[in-house]
Amino acid sequence: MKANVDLAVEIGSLKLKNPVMTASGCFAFGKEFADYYDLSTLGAITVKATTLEPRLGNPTPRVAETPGGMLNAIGLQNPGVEKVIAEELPHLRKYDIPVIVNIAGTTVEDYVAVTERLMDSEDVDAIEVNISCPNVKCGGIQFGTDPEQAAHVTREVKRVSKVPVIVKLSPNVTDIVEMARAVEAAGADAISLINTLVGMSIDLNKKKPLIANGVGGLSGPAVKPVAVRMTYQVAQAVNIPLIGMGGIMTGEDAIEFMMAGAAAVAVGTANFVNPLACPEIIEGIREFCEQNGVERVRDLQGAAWKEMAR
Amino acid sequence: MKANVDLAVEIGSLKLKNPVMTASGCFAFGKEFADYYDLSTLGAITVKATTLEPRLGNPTPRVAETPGGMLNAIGLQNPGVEKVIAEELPHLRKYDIPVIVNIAGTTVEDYVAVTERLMDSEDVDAIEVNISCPNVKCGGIQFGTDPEQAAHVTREVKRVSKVPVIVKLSPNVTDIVEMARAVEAAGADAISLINTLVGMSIDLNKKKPLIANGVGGLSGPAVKPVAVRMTYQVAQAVNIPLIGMGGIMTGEDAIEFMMAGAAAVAVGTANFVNPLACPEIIEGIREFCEQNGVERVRDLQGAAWKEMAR
Amino acid sequence: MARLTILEHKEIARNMMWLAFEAPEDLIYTPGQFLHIRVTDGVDHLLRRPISLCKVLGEKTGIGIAYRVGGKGTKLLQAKKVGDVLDVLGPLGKGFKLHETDRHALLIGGGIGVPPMVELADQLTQNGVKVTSIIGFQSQNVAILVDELSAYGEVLVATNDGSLGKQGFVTDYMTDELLASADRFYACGPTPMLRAVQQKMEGKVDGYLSLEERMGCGIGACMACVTSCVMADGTIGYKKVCKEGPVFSAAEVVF
Amino acid sequence: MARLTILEHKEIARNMMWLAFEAPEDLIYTPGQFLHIRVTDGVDHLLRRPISLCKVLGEKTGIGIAYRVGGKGTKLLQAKKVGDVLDVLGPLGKGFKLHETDRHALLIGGGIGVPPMVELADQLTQNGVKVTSIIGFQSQNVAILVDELSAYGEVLVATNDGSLGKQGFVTDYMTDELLASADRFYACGPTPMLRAVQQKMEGKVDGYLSLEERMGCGIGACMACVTSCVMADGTIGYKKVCKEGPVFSAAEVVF
Ligand SMILES: Cc1cc2nc3c(=O)[nH]c(=O)nc-3n(C[C@H](O)[C@H](O)[C@H](O)COP(=O)(O)OP(=O)(O)OC[C@H]3O[C@@H](n4cnc5c(N)ncnc54)[C@H](O)[C@@H]3O)c2cc1C
Ligand SMILES: Cc1cc2nc3c(=O)[nH]c(=O)nc-3n(C[C@H](O)[C@H](O)[C@H](O)COP(=O)(O)OP(=O)(O)OC[C@H]3O[C@@H](n4cnc5c(N)ncnc54)[C@H](O)[C@@H]3O)c2cc1C
Ligand SMILES: Cc1cc2nc3c(=O)[nH]c(=O)nc-3n(C[C@H](O)[C@H](O)[C@H](O)COP(=O)(O)O)c2cc1C
Ligand SMILES: Cc1cc2nc3c(=O)[nH]c(=O)nc-3n(C[C@H](O)[C@H](O)[C@H](O)COP(=O)(O)O)c2cc1C
Ligand code: FES
Ligand code: FES
Repeated sequence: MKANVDLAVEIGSLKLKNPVMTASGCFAFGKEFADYYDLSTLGAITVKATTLEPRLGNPTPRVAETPGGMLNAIGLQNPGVEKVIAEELPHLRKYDIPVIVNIAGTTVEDYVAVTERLMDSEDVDAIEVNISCPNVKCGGIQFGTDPEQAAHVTREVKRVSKVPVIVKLSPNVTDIVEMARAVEAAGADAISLINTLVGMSIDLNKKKPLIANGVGGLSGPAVKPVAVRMTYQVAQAVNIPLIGMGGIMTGEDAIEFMMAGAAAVAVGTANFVNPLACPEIIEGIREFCEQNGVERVRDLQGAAWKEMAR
Repeated sequence: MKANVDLAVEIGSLKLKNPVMTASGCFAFGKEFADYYDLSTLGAITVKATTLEPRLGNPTPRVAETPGGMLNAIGLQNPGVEKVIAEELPHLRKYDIPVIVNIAGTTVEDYVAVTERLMDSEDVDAIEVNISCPNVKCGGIQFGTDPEQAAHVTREVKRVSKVPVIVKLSPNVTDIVEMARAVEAAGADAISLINTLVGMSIDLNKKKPLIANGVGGLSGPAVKPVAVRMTYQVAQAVNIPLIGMGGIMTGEDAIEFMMAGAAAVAVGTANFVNPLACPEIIEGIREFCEQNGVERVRDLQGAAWKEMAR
Repeated sequence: MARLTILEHKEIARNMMWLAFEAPEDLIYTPGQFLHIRVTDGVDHLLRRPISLCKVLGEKTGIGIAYRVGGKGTKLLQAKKVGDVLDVLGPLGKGFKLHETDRHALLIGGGIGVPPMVELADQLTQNGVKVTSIIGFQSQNVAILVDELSAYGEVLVATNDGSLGKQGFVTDYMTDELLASADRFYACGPTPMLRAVQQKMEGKVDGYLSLEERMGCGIGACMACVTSCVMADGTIGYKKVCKEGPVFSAAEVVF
Repeated sequence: MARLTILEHKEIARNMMWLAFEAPEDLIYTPGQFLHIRVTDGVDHLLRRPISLCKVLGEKTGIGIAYRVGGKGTKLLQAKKVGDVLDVLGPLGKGFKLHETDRHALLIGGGIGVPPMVELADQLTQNGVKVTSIIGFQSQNVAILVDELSAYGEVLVATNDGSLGKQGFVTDYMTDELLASADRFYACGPTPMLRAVQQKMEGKVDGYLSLEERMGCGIGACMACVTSCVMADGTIGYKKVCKEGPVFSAAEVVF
């Protein structure tokens, strides 16, 4: 029975055995989850944002719980691209899945330099350009809200990358379609959306923001309707594949993003709640397909607007 | 004991006996809730959006449940300003509270005409200009996302209004502070924020959006962190009072908005879950003040950034 | 709004539950009204679920409802145990109108539209009205309340697959003869059924339709639940299912 | 990750609960590790709550924890009943290190830092180490686990208001004489207490501090729970409380 559903999807030249990948920053470099299951089960793995130099990140508290979601302001803590290449990526090669490296920076030159350095590694199958870190103190946010800047950084990274370039958009914009069109025109091979919404929680006892950084990025089920809406709008406006994310907890949530137009999905916050979230979501997708007579999960892509158009 | 906490707040020239008002569209014209409690308990009442001509609104389904929130696309159904003045507002006079009329339109002329008409009524204590209806098919959205248009409609309504003008902002923008500054400069007496986030839910069985209109406005606890963040940012950038809203369910939620910088708060979705939400929230605010030795609730305004600045 | 203790909770057919809970104090109601029920105290399922009052128990000491377990909310409801407490608003809305001079009424229910017919049958028979129930289901394994309705009069059952009663639809029972014998009909069920009933009855029998619509507040404040109706002035407009319904006179409903 | 049935649940002091649940199969643990507990199956409280393993029961058949009811999540936890099922991850993190040659250890706990001392005392005494517990609370009415710790050795209690034991802080008990008699200390409690203990012990007794930090994942993947430490190369960097801690050697922690 199980073998009957074809879960394979493609993001440009990347071939995924199923549509479920990990969302950057929510899976570190995979090691922790390898204790819970075989990472080969995944469609792909996207690792934590990598910058040129090591970054310490923000002071704590870095996370807070909100209704149906959470805020985070990790602040791009990472050991820097050299250590990532030397120490973090090689172990992932033993799994039979594409490895996507999420990159961040303060200037366009940063993004280019990280990409160039990553091209020396055999262990990078795609680059995901994080132009959408909602943490106001880290660079990157200006790229995420101005279509011209977004296009510029996309073009520059594209120029030096030998692997597909995925651009990850911020939802904190008036017009997500404009942003998507800009990065598509600049050569992006795919688009990830959404990154986190900028939010805040206040500690009533201390009378100040709960997160040391003040604002943080909102993720989890609470943001799903915004993410589904943006996926739906962008999918109809561009011709490159989308990776949908934002609050996916179950197989049905993943299907919702695919019907909205995503070619694949990423799972973030759910990994914190349940380390087995990704394999369970993959199983959930398979079950949904079985129960609904869907032979190829990719056939569901964009079903929601195709249906509306009728 | 109870009499000791001073709950009174001011929104410009409007004097409220406590900071809790109803959010437009979530309280109709008050009649339904008068069956549950004495509306004089409220700080103020904001009624459903009123347009020049009657509007039928959108087809159904008009609401959907989402994690920690809900989507709606009512589509501004209302009987038109004439009937509102003749049939809906007079009964509210018997309560000893300010009545705020939310107005919407497709063109600036619409807004002006509704305001002019409302000036003939004795029953209007303030106007709330809804420039932020997230429903793409209704007018108003362009005013909510472009600072110049927002300023324009504010200036025109202000020109004809004899009562305070509150402008209600949309959260679906890249820069909420820019929007707030624009309407302040155009003469707004106060700002309400936030209206709903644009979202979507997909019906997996029907393979199409759950809401007939496609997209809908997301409200409820899920959006609270976004609303608190915007309140916090805008409160520090403008000198006019703010009415904070978005996901307020309890007295503590209301306190959170006040600490973020709101002078008063509005309660929307919570009224649907619990018809007694507003009086319970007022009680919750009082209890918080009692337990924390707060003598005047207005002293909490902006506590969160005042504390951060130390 | 009240917090009411669950007295009984059991499966009565596949994915169909019977739930009885204590009645709020001074229960005032009419058959056809609905209860608006919270399925969790948390915020993950904010909206209440509208479920018809099926039967008032004892001396108004309890209320029984029958519901289908379908989505997330009713699944949470299903997990509640006897002794747990339900947050209930209502009874809400406008129920079925009873007419003193009627002698024979047809009660027409489809699927989860059958429950409100039980209390209605009880009140009608108490008023001396003879009732004939015509009820339809997908299949025998989801059929509910057949025995309960039988206590009040004849019950004619139709199932889509013929596994119980006649194979077909409730309208198949509506012979001219039967209609001629009836003073009134009361119907609740899926929209296609209600539309068919409305057509069949038009110009023959007056009656009422109980409608379903997705709700926000349940009390008339949010405008979520509107349905097209012929208004008093003859124009077509929206009425609120939660407040002006769920029961409408068949003549005013525009499908 | 396991779904484990609650065996016992009771209040042991004001807003302080004792909760025992069945142990996961093949329980492997060290004292000082924590359990990462979901407080609801819904999404309104997404993040797990880290609570220290307090005592392993029977032949590793159960786990006991003691927790303070403070915020929303622990309030939900408090409402769970015997027979309900808990979703538990763990035991997680690095626990206290036991040293074979030690003869006398000081166990220092403050408030909700006291629970991990119980299992630690048990294991140390089984290894032949003499333990002296020095524990502090706000007041008598929130004091917990005093009798439990007394089973393993002397217990010195301090309370802020003097309502139980000495009035003052745990450090008030740390005379030069006592420190001279000790081979090791183990401390868990609020940051000001840990900082004071670290200072008091510096150059005199080696030991361990168990830290608290807000967590996302609890397994080392999100980087939420970092704390400043002296790294192997002498620089100051961040370590993860959930994975590299919660127990750190006192010398490496930078407050
Ligand atoms: C006046 C009225 C009386 C009803 N009486 C009964 C009854 O006696 N027995 C019974 O089994 N069902 C009845 N229903 C239908 C019942 O309300 C829905 O089946 C139920 O709300 C679905 O909830 P869920 O948690 O299973 O679905 P979910 O998909 O989790 O629900 C999500 C949201 O959609 C709404 N919704 C979903 N399906 C429907 C629907 N078919 N109609 C209206 N709202 C819906 C829910 O109320 C909720 O707000 C009645 C509906 C109305 C309007
Ligand atoms: C390793 C470790 C072991 C612990 N052991 C115990 C114990 O044995 N007994 C005990 O009573 N408490 C213990 N705590 C503290 C306990 O985790 C918090 O009191 C609890 O998470 C608060 O949850 P809440 O639902 O009451 O608060 P909420 O305010 O609802 O919590 C919201 C979020 O903040 C986090 N949070 C809130 N307060 C704290 C805090 N003080 N420390 C860390 N996270 C916090 C919660 O985990 C949750 O993610 C421990 C903490 C850590 C890190
Ligand atoms: C703790 C945390 C850290 C994150 N770090 C990154 C990051 O480094 N780079 C990035 O592009 N996105 C980062 N994100 C955003 C996620 O990849 C994802 O876009 C977002 O959380 C929405 O998905 P979710 O709701 O499934 O978590 C982070 C999210 C969280 C919660
Ligand atoms: C059903 C519904 C109808 C609404 N109608 C209006 C409206 O007519 N005018 C308006 O300015 N805002 C309207 N809103 C937005 C609310 O006033 C409020 O800004 C928003 O819901 C956030 O608050 P909440 O989370 O407390 O609901 C509506 C919201 C809902 C849920
Ligand atoms: S459900 Fe709100 S008006 Fe009917
Ligand atoms: S809590 Fe996620 S790394 Fe420690």
